[in-house]
Amino acid sequence: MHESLLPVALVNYISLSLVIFLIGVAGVVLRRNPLVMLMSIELMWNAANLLFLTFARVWLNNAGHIFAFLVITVAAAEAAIGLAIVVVVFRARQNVDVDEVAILKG
Amino acid sequence: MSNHIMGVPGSYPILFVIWLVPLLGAVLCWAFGPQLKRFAGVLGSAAIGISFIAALVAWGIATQTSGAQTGAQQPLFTWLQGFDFGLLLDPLSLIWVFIITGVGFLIHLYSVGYMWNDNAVARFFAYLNFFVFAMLTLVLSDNFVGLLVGWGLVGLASYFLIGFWFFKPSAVAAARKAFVINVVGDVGIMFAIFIIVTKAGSIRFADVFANPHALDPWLFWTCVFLFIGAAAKSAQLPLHTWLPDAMEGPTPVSALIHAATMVTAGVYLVARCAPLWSASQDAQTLVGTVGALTALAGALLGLAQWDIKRILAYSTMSQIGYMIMGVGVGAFSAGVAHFFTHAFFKACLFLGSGIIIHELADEQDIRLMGGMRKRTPVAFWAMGAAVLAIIGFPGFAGYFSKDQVIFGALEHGYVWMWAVGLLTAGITAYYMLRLFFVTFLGSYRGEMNPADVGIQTQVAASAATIAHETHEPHAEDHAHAPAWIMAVPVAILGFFSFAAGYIMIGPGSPWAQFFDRSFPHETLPPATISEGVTTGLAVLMLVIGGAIAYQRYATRQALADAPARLKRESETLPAILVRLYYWDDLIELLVVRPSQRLGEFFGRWFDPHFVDGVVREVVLTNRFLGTLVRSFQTGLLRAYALIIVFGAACFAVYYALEGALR
Amino acid sequence: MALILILLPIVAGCALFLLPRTDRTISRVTGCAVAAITFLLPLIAGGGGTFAARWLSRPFTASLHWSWGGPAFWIVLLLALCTFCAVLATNMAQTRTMVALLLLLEGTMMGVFMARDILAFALFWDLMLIPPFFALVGWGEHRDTAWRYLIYNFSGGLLLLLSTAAFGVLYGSTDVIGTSHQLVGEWAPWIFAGFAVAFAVKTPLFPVHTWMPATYSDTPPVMVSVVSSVQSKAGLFGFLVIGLPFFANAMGEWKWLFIVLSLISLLYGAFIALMQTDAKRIVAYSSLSHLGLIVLAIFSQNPIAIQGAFIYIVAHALFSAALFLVLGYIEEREDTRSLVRLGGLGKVNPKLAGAFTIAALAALGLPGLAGFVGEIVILTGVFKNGFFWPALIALVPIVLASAYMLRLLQDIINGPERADIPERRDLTWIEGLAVAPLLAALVILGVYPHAVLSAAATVAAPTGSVQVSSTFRRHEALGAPTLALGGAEFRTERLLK
Amino acid sequence: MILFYILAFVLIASAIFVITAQKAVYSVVGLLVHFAALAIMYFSLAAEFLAVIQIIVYSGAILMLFVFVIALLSSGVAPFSVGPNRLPKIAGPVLFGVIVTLGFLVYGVAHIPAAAVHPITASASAAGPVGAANVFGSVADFGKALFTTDLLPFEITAFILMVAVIGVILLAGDSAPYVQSRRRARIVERDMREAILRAGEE
Amino acid sequence: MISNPYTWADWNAVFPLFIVGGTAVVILLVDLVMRKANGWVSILLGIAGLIGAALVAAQSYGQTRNAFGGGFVLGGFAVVLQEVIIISAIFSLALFHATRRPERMGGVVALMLWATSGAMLMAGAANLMTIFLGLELLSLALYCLCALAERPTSREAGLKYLILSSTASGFLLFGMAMLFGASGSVSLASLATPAVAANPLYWMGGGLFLVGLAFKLSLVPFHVWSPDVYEGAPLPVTAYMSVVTKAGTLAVFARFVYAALPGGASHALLMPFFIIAGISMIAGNLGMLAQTDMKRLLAYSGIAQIGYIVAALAGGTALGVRYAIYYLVAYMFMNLGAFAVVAICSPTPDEEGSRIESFHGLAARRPALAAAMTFFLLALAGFPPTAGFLGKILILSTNVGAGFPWLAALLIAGTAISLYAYFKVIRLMYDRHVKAYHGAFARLPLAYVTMAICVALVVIMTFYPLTPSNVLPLVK
Repeated sequence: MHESLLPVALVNYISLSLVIFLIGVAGVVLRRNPLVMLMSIELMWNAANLLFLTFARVWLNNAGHIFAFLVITVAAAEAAIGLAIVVVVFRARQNVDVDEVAILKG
Repeated sequence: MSNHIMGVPGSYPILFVIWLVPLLGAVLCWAFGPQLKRFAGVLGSAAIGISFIAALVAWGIATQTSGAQTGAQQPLFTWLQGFDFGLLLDPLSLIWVFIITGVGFLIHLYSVGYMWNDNAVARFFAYLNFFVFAMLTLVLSDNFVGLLVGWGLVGLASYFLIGFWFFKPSAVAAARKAFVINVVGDVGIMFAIFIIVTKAGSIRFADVFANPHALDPWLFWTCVFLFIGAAAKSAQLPLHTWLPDAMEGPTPVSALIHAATMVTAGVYLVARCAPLWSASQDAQTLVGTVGALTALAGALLGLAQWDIKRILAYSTMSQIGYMIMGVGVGAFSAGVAHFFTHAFFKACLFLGSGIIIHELADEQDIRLMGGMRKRTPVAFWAMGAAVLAIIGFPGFAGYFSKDQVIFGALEHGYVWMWAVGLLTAGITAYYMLRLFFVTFLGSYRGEMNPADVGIQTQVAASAATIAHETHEPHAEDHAHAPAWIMAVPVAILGFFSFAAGYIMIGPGSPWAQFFDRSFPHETLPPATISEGVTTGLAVLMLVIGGAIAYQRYATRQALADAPARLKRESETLPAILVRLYYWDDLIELLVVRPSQRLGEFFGRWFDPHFVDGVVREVVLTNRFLGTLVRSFQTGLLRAYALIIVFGAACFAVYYALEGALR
Repeated sequence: MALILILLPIVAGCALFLLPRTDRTISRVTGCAVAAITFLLPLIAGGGGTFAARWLSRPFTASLHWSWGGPAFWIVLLLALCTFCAVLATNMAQTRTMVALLLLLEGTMMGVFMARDILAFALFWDLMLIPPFFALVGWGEHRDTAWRYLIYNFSGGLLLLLSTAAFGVLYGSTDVIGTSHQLVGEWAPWIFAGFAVAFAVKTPLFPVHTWMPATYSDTPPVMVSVVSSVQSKAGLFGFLVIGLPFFANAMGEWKWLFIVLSLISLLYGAFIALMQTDAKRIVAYSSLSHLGLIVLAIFSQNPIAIQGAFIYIVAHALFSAALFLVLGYIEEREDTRSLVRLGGLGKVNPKLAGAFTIAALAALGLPGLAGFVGEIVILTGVFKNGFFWPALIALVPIVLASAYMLRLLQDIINGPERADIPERRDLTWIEGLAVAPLLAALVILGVYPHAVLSAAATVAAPTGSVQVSSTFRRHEALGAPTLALGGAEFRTERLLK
Repeated sequence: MILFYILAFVLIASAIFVITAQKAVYSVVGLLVHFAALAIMYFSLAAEFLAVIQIIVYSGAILMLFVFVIALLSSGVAPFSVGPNRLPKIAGPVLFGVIVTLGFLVYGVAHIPAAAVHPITASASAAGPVGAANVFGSVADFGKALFTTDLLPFEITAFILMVAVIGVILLAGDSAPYVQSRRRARIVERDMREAILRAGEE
Repeated sequence: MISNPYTWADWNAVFPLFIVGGTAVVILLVDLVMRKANGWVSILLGIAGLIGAALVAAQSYGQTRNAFGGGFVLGGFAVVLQEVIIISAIFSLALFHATRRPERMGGVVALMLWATSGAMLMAGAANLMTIFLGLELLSLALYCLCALAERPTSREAGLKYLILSSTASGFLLFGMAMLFGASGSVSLASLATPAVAANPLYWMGGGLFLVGLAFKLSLVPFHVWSPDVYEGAPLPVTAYMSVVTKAGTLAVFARFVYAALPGGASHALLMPFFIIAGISMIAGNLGMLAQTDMKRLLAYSGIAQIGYIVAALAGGTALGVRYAIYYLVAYMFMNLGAFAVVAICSPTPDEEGSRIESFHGLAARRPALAAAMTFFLLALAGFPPTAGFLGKILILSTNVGAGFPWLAALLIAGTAISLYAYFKVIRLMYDRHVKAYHGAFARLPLAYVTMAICVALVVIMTFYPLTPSNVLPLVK
């Protein structure tokens, strides 16, 4: 482990990504707009990416880079599908308030 | 000494004849009832007759001796491992066999006439034969379990016959009562058997009696539990209440089962287990006490009855009390002797009363009788002899046997029992003579208004009406049976009521010799009061009782205003006697009602609402928990997200702690 | 061979569904033939007719192993007999379906009683619930009866499953019925407790009995005659072939609990039966009472009592089957089973009354009939092992039995005739034929029980001897675990004491 | 070092802005800032290629997609909140609790390692596949790894992208006439496949 | 030039996966060419491809191959799981109404095949990257498939699934990042060292990783999505999801349990997971109690059933993983069989789900269907003679043997609760008092075949309980 390669202590990176991750979590729970929810999810994933890159740097292992690359790819695909679903939901209801999308329950 | 009584093993085909021919008769009557019709009676009587003859033939083997053994023992089969069945005919069982088949035969014969007009005559004889078979099983068994089997089967036969007119609710109720109380006795014997099996390791009389003290420390309790059986069967206190009710059955049934044979099974049991009783002083005291009290109590109740059969029933109870007292205190021979004579005179009394009842179209209340001497002379003379016998009139059968019993109590050191016996003798004289006088003397009161003789209308009338309805005459003829069919047996029994006692006079009598080897011999200290004095006192009591009865019911004056007197007496009888010491009410209150309440409580409330309720609670809890689980399923996306995040947070806390503490 | 007894009824039962719904004759003839074959086959072939095939080798050895030898023999005959009678007595709108269910029930129960492997036992244990469940769904009067039946019994079955698994893991094999090997250790009582609860529910015993009255009164009589007579014995049979040979010590530890429960059952059932007005419920509660006696016998662990238990199992099967069949006839004729409304049947239906009387008398333990033999032998054994008070208390229900059984009997066949009773025909010969074997068996068994008990001796044998405890065989896991799992491994050690 | 704190501040601030902005478009802007800051952070971690990808893919593609969709949906009236807030009242406290709990997590992770991590660094550092410090993070280094050691994941991404394409076509083309969507699907599919092939050749 | 470090052997290991994925492309091409073809062509092609893949995959059974430098480990375990996934996919394809929207069939089948290839990747994935990619490939395809039906519930299901699953993936990713940080490697094998276990990062990462898996397995409390999504999704997709997602995730979990846990840590590390598995057994069965939709009911049932399967792994015994596989296979047949019946009985196949009303009085109308449904429900409840029964026995004995008697007890309790729900359906089918439903039955010949095969296999499995013996070790 080469923590010295980092500009600041490792703890700071971990804490930073955790905070961003938590903000993303809060966004998912608090917002009713599915688009913002998707964005919050992007925040969470990016927090993870940051962590990957940090550790890749620390361990001098570019597997973290590859992983982050894959995550970005998947995130793109996921965002595309998510937006498509939002669109079809919107088509059916003319709104996308997630609190209103609650036919299924029990 | 005590192992003398067990028979000589061997093969005795005659025993099977005695034992199984009645069963065959029962099966035939049952199977071919519709075809046989009245011939069922002939068939049934014939079966018992054959059995009786066989018993006579078997006299020799029953009294044979071989070394220490007396009688005949026929092994049958292994019922269960360790439970070997066999038949035993020794003097004691022979006496019972004689009474069962002999008196039984007469009663069968009588029944042919008595049941002439009844539709179900074949069924009747089937039951009757079955009863004889069961009773023979009881007395011929050489072990306790076989005895118990017979014990139960006679109870069943009694149940069938009491409830013979099963469309009559009172008969049905009486039958059930008799059966249930008898089952109490059965379980008593059962428990005794547990002790015997456990302690003695065998159920055969021979093995158990060989060493009664093997049962220690349970010997006394064995006797107690055996006696519970005896008490139930023989209508001893406190299990006596079924006997009067059992008079709901046809009169021949009362004569055979509830007077002559079955109810004396208790006497047989105690006599059979004489070695046990001899070995346990406490048991003697207990059984003697119960017997004496029953004798007195039964006699007192006899004072307050007006139904002819019920009076006889209470007298039966009282007389069996004597017998039990006799065998209980150790005077086995005396007790058995009283059984022997009692069988004749009591059967005679019942059959005689049956003739009267038949004559009066099922009227049983003696207040509505009177003057029957002319209408039923056979009954008058036969019953006369029998009444004299039962009250112990010198020279009649009962005189000899009862005397032995009363003196036996004294001889064995129970002075108070002796006194009670004497007192009871007086009371007996009174109420039996009252019965006789009121029934046979004076003028016929049957046409009078029942209320005029003190009968509470609704009770008497309903009983009579139902009795009327029960006889369902044959469609083809309403004719009565030939009179001799009923008269002859009564006459024969009347004769024996007089004559049966003469074989038992004195210490060297044939009777005493016959039982010489059957019962344990004891050397007793000489009694303080001699036998002669006892006899004298007994006769004195008899005279006093008889005199009062005569004065009240038989003088010309008394006969003239009989209705008014009867009415007055009916109204002034002590309530405690009319209500039978409140004993039925007490049982109702303490046993029956609580059981029913408990049953209702359990069945209506506890089971469905508590035991099942707990289960239902579990189910409801499940439903509730199911609702709880589903209540998280609000359909709200954000709520779901929150739940997931919450779960993740819980995980995170756990892992943070685990990771940190490691 | 043993497999034939299981598969033949099941296959035949399934095949009957191919018949038209309204069929009566073919299905009954087939049913009777199948039952007769299953009755005669063990008799003629004798021996054990063993079928065995390896089923599992891990985590413990288990086999598909059935045999009609040993204690199962009489129960197999009994089951075939009861099925035969029930099929013969089936006469209803859906005869085909009912006969099919009866055959399925027979086949599945054969699988229970003949099982020589606890897992095979457990397999059919649950399976035999299905036919009565469908009978309740199809014919039951109350909706929740079927539930009650199933939930109770299957819950018991699940505990049986758990205990079977634990037994297998600890002992190494479940292919053990018919052998005797004492299990000891701190887990043994709990494993036994699982078995015992399952058996107690099935029997049933006091606190877990409430499925039974409802089930017995709701199920069609032909089905309940088999259920009450044979299926309810599965639990007792389990005690005899699994409990006693393997858990004698554990049973000793639970002894007083079960003795008290069985005494409560005895009294409780009797008192309730005293006041019920539904005829079938009276018999149901009487079953609770009677079977409590058998549990008492088993837990007294006395060889004599266990012999008695065996004979009482047979006796109870016979008389309860007969009683339910007769009550079925009555219900069919009178359209009611309320004692308040029935009465006076004996006059017009003497044969029916006769059959009913014999069955009821056997039930109340009349000497000379089979019930008495069981009672006296059981209680002798119980007393002999020093259980004074239980033996004494157990006598009370015998007296009560006479009271409620006579009440049942007399209220139906005695008393004045009822004017409003619709149908008045006596037993047909087929109906008579259906109960006759049961009644005959009751008499024969009452007079000469030795025949059955000599078979029962094989069951009781292990309990008489002194038990030698032994260590468990540990099951060999496949290969070495890749990881040493500290905590778990430690616990495993403790479990495998 | 200063850079890190500035970036951290920007990252957190923009993230909070994303989840609190009134309009979705503002959120997109916030996200854009966030991604840009993140890209810089990646540079500082010697991940140049990832930084570029971050800008191109996220800011260039994904966020544009968001903007398009927002534009598409905003034609309706107030499409994002039409009813009352149905989240149960308990949600606020629970979320607060969760955040605090996770704060605890931060605390745990941030302060415990100092003792725990260091002992293992020496032994563990030898084990991992370690690249040379000078080439680490370069495009060549990255590309080599992508096409050699991690070729399989890379191949799988082809499937993922195809799923995305076909899925979106099926979903979005749902109510459109069949032929058009069919044609569009064909074109997009061919384009995608070419793109994948091209990526493979690189 | 860069030399490729991998040989044909490596590519052979993932060949089945590419067959499946390739078949999807072929189907799309055929769909382009054969415009007039109805959906059957796509379905049959898909099934053919899957069978081919199954046959190829079966070749590898009995050997352990460590392909792509630890990225993909092929061995008995992976092969069995792949076969499970392929069979589930085949049976689910059989439930599609091919003629309803033929023009979309090609795309749907292709998506399902890609999802299958993702799950197959998970079956062998032995490093974090492949795990993540397999999971996402599966999930992304399923988001689309869920939302595909033209009814609001389907859209809602898609949306919910997407958002929640992505959130859970966020946790999973974050956990993976921490695991990577703890070991400096993405390989699962490198996690299994004591040194790594001492690192709090490893614990935290492992925890978050397990959260992600628990979500995919739909263990309580991460199950909330599954009832809604199962109910809303098209029926074949639900059937598919109910087995394949769980099979794939279970493979990952098993590999994590058996390969990535350093000595001594496993008990504490996995305990929460087994606790929630225990809770799932209870809660899943409780949730079933008052359901009126068959898919929803089976969703809750699935929550409980996966609890049983996970419980089999408790203690990490060698036999546990075999029994988990056994029960998984049993569950696959029981569940897919039940779904086949539901598919046949669904009143309006592509519209409003599968209300329980459509089963009212089924016994009178179609006795065979009712009998089959009864059989499957009994099997799910663990009645003999079904594989569900034997599976429960095996799991119970594993739990008892491994020192988890409480899990065994929970299993028993849960099963007892489940009876109500299963038997409610059975009673409704047979109860004459219930008003019978009168509706058409779907024409799904393949579903009947599926049903028959499932019945047969569930019985056969009971009496010939084969479990794969060469499933361990999972990592070379």
